[in-house]
Amino acid sequence: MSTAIADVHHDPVESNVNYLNASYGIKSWLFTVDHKRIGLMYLAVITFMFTIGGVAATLMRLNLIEPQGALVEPETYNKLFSTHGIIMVFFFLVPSIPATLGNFLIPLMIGARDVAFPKLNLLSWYLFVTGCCFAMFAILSGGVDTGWTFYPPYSSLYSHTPVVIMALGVFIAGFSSILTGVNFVVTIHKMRAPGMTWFRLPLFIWAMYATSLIFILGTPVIAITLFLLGLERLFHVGIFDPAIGGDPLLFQHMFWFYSHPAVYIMILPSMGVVSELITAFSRKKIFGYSFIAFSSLAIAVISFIVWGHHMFVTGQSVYAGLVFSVLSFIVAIPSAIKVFNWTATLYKGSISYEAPMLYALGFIGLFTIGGLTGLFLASLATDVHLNGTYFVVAHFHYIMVGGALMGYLGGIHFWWPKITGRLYPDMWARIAAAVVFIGFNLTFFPQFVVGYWGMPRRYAVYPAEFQFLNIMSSAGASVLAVGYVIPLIYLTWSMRYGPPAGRNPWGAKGLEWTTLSPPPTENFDVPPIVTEDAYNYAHAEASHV
Amino acid sequence: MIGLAQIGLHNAAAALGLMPFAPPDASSIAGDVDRLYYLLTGITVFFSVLIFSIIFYFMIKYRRRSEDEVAPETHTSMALELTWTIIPSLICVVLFVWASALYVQESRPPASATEIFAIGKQWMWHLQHPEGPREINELHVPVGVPVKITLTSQDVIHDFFVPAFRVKKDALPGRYTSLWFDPTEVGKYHLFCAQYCGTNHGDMTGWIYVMSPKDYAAWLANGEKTESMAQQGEHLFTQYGCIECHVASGSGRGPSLVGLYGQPEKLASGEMRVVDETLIRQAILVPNSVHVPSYQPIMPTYQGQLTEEQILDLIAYVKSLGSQERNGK
Amino acid sequence: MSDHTEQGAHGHVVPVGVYVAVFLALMCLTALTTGVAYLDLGKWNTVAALTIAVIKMLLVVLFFMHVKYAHGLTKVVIIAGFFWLGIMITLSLSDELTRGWEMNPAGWTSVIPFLHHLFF
Amino acid sequence: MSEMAAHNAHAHPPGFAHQFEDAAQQKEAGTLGMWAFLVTEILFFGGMFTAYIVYRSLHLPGFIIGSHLLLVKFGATNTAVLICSSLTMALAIRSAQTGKSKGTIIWWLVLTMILGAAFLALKFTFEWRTDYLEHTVPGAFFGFEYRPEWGANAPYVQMFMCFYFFMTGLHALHMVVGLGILTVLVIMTARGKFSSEYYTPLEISGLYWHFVDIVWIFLFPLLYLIGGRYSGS
Repeated sequence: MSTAIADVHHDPVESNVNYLNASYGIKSWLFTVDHKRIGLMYLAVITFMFTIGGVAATLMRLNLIEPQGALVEPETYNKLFSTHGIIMVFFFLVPSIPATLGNFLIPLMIGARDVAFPKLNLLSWYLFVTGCCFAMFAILSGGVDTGWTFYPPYSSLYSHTPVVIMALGVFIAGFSSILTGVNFVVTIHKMRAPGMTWFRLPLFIWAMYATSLIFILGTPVIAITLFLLGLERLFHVGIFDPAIGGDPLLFQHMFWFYSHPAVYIMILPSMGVVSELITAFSRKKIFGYSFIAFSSLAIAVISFIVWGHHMFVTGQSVYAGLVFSVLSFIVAIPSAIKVFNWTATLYKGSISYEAPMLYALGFIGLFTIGGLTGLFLASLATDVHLNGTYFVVAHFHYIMVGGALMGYLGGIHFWWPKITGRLYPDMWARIAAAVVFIGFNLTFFPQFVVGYWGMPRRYAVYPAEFQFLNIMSSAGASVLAVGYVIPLIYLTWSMRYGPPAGRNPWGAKGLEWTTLSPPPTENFDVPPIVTEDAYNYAHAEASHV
Repeated sequence: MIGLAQIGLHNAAAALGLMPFAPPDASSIAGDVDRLYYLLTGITVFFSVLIFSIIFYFMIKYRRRSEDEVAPETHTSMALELTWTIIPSLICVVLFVWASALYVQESRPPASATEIFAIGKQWMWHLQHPEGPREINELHVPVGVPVKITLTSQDVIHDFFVPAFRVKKDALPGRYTSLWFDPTEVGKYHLFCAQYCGTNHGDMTGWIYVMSPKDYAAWLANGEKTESMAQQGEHLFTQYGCIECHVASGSGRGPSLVGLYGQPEKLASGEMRVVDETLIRQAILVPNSVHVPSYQPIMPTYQGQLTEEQILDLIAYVKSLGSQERNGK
Repeated sequence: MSDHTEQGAHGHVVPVGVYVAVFLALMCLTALTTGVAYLDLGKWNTVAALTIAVIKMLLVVLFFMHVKYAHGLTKVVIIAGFFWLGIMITLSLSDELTRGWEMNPAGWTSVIPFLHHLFF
Repeated sequence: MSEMAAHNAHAHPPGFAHQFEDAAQQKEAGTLGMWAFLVTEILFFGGMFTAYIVYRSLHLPGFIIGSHLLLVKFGATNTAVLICSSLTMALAIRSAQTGKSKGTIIWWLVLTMILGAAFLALKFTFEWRTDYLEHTVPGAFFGFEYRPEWGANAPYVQMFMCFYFFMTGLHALHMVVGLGILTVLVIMTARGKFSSEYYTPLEISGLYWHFVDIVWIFLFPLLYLIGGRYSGS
């Protein structure tokens, strides 16, 4: 199959100067202000962090094969799930699509030479790397055992692990997010090419815009919250300490004010990617463009007023519980609108099934399940039973792995030829997509069931009757791990040995496909002027190379 | 390894053959929660199957047949958009109303409920019956009698979770929270800590024994003879000198506590507060923050002098004074 | 490229007189807010202090920070910032101030004294 | 590549960055960027304000005692000093806008720095030092002492002092950063980087400086005044 694509979309080499070979040497990367290079540098760092988080997850699943713990002591298990959570949330999922694909694609998609503040962009990367260094230092010096939620008073008074260092790492990485958000918002507002009006923007850009709003409005709050937590831990002053009048629930309010919207930082970009993939591989204009665009903004806004549904059983007042429950139901609507519109886009399309499309269809399926199981947790009475159990774990993994990560992998596969100028073996990619889909469901579907049975999360040991489902889950995780390793191999292989991709191997619309692969440093040979709407597949077939 | 395999097989059999879809239903609300859960499951299955089938159908019907194929122009339909906005919204309204009604019911214990106190500490549950018996990681209750559990924690946040009763509530340091259940089936049920609380969080488990009234009476009789919580509270009330100021007639330097529990009081700060467990606790530990205008703010703090158990005993005593008065009327 | 304003690279030049007037107003308001704090106004002390602070902020934002002369986008950005802060404060307080409602035996009837306390 | 060369060949004012089409776009981008950043600052400080408001509503008596430990004369003086510095900052930008000489711009900038430094000096050497000597700096390491007259409110007085130090400390940190930015601006001005055509760095640094002023405009009443300072309050 891979050769088939290469044959069909063969492209003569038009120019051999591009952003990758414009200059050489480590310095030319470390001091670059080119958004494309910075995107690749992010890709390298988050792939490394993903590996760390993945290893922690593997060890956890291995330990849970036996009710009494097959591998490690409870103390170590607690550090493993904390490491997994902190690394995957703050150092992988949050920066995943925005910092890599967002950085690479936003200027290309809107027809700009670069982001608005290239030096700030580089500074963001350095901040992120500094944050990663602190996190790695905390892990190497023993690891923290607070969970990724850092709830006091455990994290502030009782944990004997380097909580402050880890919190500092998250704090610094947060500033990377903030600056990236500022950069993207200004870029999207001010750097669009002539004719690129708001309603001609690809939906990926709308999604990135909504994501950037959450970066700007939410991230400072987690920063100040962790700052206060750190001060409490260092100086023993009572901000959240109940012994001297502090309220540990206030920490939870402030924590979730960011961390619930953060879920949408992870899923919105994937939704944007899926909009691009569905249209490209069904050669069809998106169904309900403005509904998808505005639902992204609606999600960004509503995501800030639903956080209390994490706290229905924590001693939050009944009244606040009711308010947050009704608001949480509201956020389900724009997500539903998106799913229906993507499905409707397929109608009468010309659908082909290259690997990115498989990821996109997998995304829709898994996100649908993830979203619908969210209703169980927005409903007060069922949440009381399910809160803090494996049902919650399964639900958010369906959103964050089944959703966010599938979108990320789909996006990486879709734009890989643009990023590297090379094609990867498509058959392998399809196999990997199938393995990921199957492995994922095997891992996390049993967790819904074991959750309703009442197995609490974060248990290093558990009653024996839950073992069967835990073994299923662990077995699925090993399949899933294989699914992640395969792309790592063939994508790396393709960088050197893959056939040249040409400008537009998929026959996709969008400004990024009109330039060279890989693009030149200044992105476009001729500054683009936009004269048509996004996804104009029904017309101007001639542009298909 | 063979043993492991045996356990695995045993559990596989249990899971496939014997284990039902849900944990046992052992409280008055468990069935209601399950019905809502099954409705939600139904909605999830319906929409997932709908979306999956449509996608599969389109995938096959509209697969690309030639490389030059051009798909027709997309026409967005406002009618469709409105349909799939309004129908999910209506479903959400129904779910919200149903789930919230049940939740409000869950959050209001019946007046007849027996009150049991639970203190979470790393990594065990300390449970206290009003009649006096104390238990560790076990709770014996009679079937058919509503039980209100008042929760607090001595250190970090814990969570009292009984899957068979479908109830759960965090136990917070420095505050009282509560949950209630009406056990309907005799049996032995899991008690879990469901809020991560440190190293041995996974071991912070216990059992709830729901007994027939006869068995429960026998269990109570067999136990060590202890004074009730209110009686122990009364001793503390004398021992710590509370009684010197809080004279029952109201003529002391502090207000009388008779009949106080459950009544609204206007504090010196102008705030209206109903006298509940949290307020009594605050009055013992941080007296000036809740002092009433007609008395001088001279009461010293008892922070650090009383254990959580002793504070609960004192609260039980103050509550018993409240009920004496009501009974008197 | 889009969204260019009519004023181009040259910002609006505010007359020195306006700056000085704003400066004097700010100084007077500082004196006022300090003075008012020494009068016993009950709950109105808080209201007065915060009202004066908001007026001072508006003066700085509109004149010193040139928002009066900026185009709509800047205003939307600023309003969004304060709106989101409002969300955080309001919804946090919606929990913190209503905790008593569930625990006390009087149940939800305590809404009435609560509202009374809030407004009077 | 040829387009890139052509683009660079255009005559652009000093300070022009390659990714923009023209100076107007660059200026708008810079201003919008700074405003977006200030929104993050609103929410950064806002987290603390939220915590302060929540705890103040829960522990009013302790917070009022704590508020009375602060000296209004310092707070009020510092408010006045900061307002003066905002005026001088605005005038510095105006000098650049209207094409005044380098010397004039530098004069206003240096005046702003002096006022900013005066604020910090007053804060550190008078207020915080007094607090330290009177044992009202919270935390085990600084010898915070409970006073008998606070009675059971003592923990909440300490909590108030925590907020006082965290909030004013974070504000002071922003002032220090502001002084650093002003130093850079003075150097840039001296090197002749700014003109009536190009003064965006001055403009957006001004926005930052005024924002820090606004934070103090709220901190002053919230910390020093809000419980009322009359006797018996």
